[in-house]
Amino acid sequence: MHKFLSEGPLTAEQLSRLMSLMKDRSDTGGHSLFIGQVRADIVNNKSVTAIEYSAYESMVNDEAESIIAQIRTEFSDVKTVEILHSTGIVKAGEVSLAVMVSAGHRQQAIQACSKTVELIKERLPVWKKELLEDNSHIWRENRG
Amino acid sequence: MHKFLSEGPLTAEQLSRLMSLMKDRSDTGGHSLFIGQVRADIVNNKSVTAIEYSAYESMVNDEAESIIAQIRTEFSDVKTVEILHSTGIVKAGEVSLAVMVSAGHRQQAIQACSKTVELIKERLPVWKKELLEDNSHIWRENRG
Amino acid sequence: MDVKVMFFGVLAEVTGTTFLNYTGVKTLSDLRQRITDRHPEIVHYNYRIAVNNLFTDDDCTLSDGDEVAFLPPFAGG
Amino acid sequence: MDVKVMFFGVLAEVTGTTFLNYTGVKTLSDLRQRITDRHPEIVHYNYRIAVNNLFTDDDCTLSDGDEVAFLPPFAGG
Repeated sequence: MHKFLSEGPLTAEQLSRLMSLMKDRSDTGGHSLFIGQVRADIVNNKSVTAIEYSAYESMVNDEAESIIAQIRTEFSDVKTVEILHSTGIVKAGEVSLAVMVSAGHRQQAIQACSKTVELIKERLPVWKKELLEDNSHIWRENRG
Repeated sequence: MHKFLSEGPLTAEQLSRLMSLMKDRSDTGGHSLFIGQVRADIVNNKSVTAIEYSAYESMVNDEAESIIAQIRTEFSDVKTVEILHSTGIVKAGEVSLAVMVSAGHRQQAIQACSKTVELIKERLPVWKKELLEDNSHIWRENRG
Repeated sequence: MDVKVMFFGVLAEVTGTTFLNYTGVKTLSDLRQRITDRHPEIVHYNYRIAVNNLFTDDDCTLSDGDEVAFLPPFAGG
Repeated sequence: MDVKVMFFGVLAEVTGTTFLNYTGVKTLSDLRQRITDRHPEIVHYNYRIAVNNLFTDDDCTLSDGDEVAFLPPFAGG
């Protein structure tokens, strides 16, 4: 079974491994990657030092599979969709999400990657707690 | 001066170096990468084994700078735009184009990366000769 | 019926728990009543309920071993 | 005036050259005439002309050292 969640920040090795998957095919002409990183936003005049992600793992796996199936139906030129999301604490400047879509042609790769990211925000049962510099925290919801 | 052209296929090291640029900033929340790869297309019943790229280097540099300036004007949330394009021979399955756009928020990163790729196709003075398995070749133009 | 109840995100914080077993539960509305009796503070929060990983808006009969999850708005990515 | 002429892509192939110096050239239309006299086959191809990296649709006066490039449709990416 596919593993979509990864404890802690996504590492350079994990991202390199993701990109090395590109090499396996000669029927793909375009790969679109999205990398989500934790920003040191200012909230209530305090700096965000990290995000603590929690997830409902079994449902994440079901929903991620369902998102990938939907993308493959909507974008017939798509060959592979890879999703990797952090759980636990990810500090500002570290990476918490990676999506890679490979397709025969560039436009389907780019559009399908963009749609996958939107569906992840909308449908993956993941929650984020922004940890602030004074040790307070805020539960953040995704907005439209 | 920025170097946009690279002899031969883009290597895993070059792509890793590109991605390592992400780490430098904590004001970016999204990075969108596009990786273009040579497809083993069938042309006139013959398989494409490689593409030979040629470029007008000084004009590539001017146009790439101009594309980046245009993107930064149109997408105010964009922090960095990186472009790397191969010259010379790139075999089927190898990488010939990398674009990385980093922005505060995901939508600007994704839209700006997509627009950058379109402008590269439209405006970079680069030519491709598809090399076929029987040693014949075809000059290929980008289509709308 | 014995069911597993899970709270996520801010609901885990306000209920002080992530996981509870409830016994003798017949329907989802029974369960919701028992949970709001025990954790009245959750009425102030938006959430959806999933039974065995599927969203469930209406009442339904529960079976032994069902997993009932209380899910605040998602915030992945 | 001495100008540098460059051919790219399929035009380098059909003219058999990538780079030529032309001397005693006054205007772009002079130069185009001399080039099509020498390489009549290029009339069958689509191309644009850039003088010192800038596209030039109309005739213009050329200066010493100008770089005039014959550019078939682009095919980057």
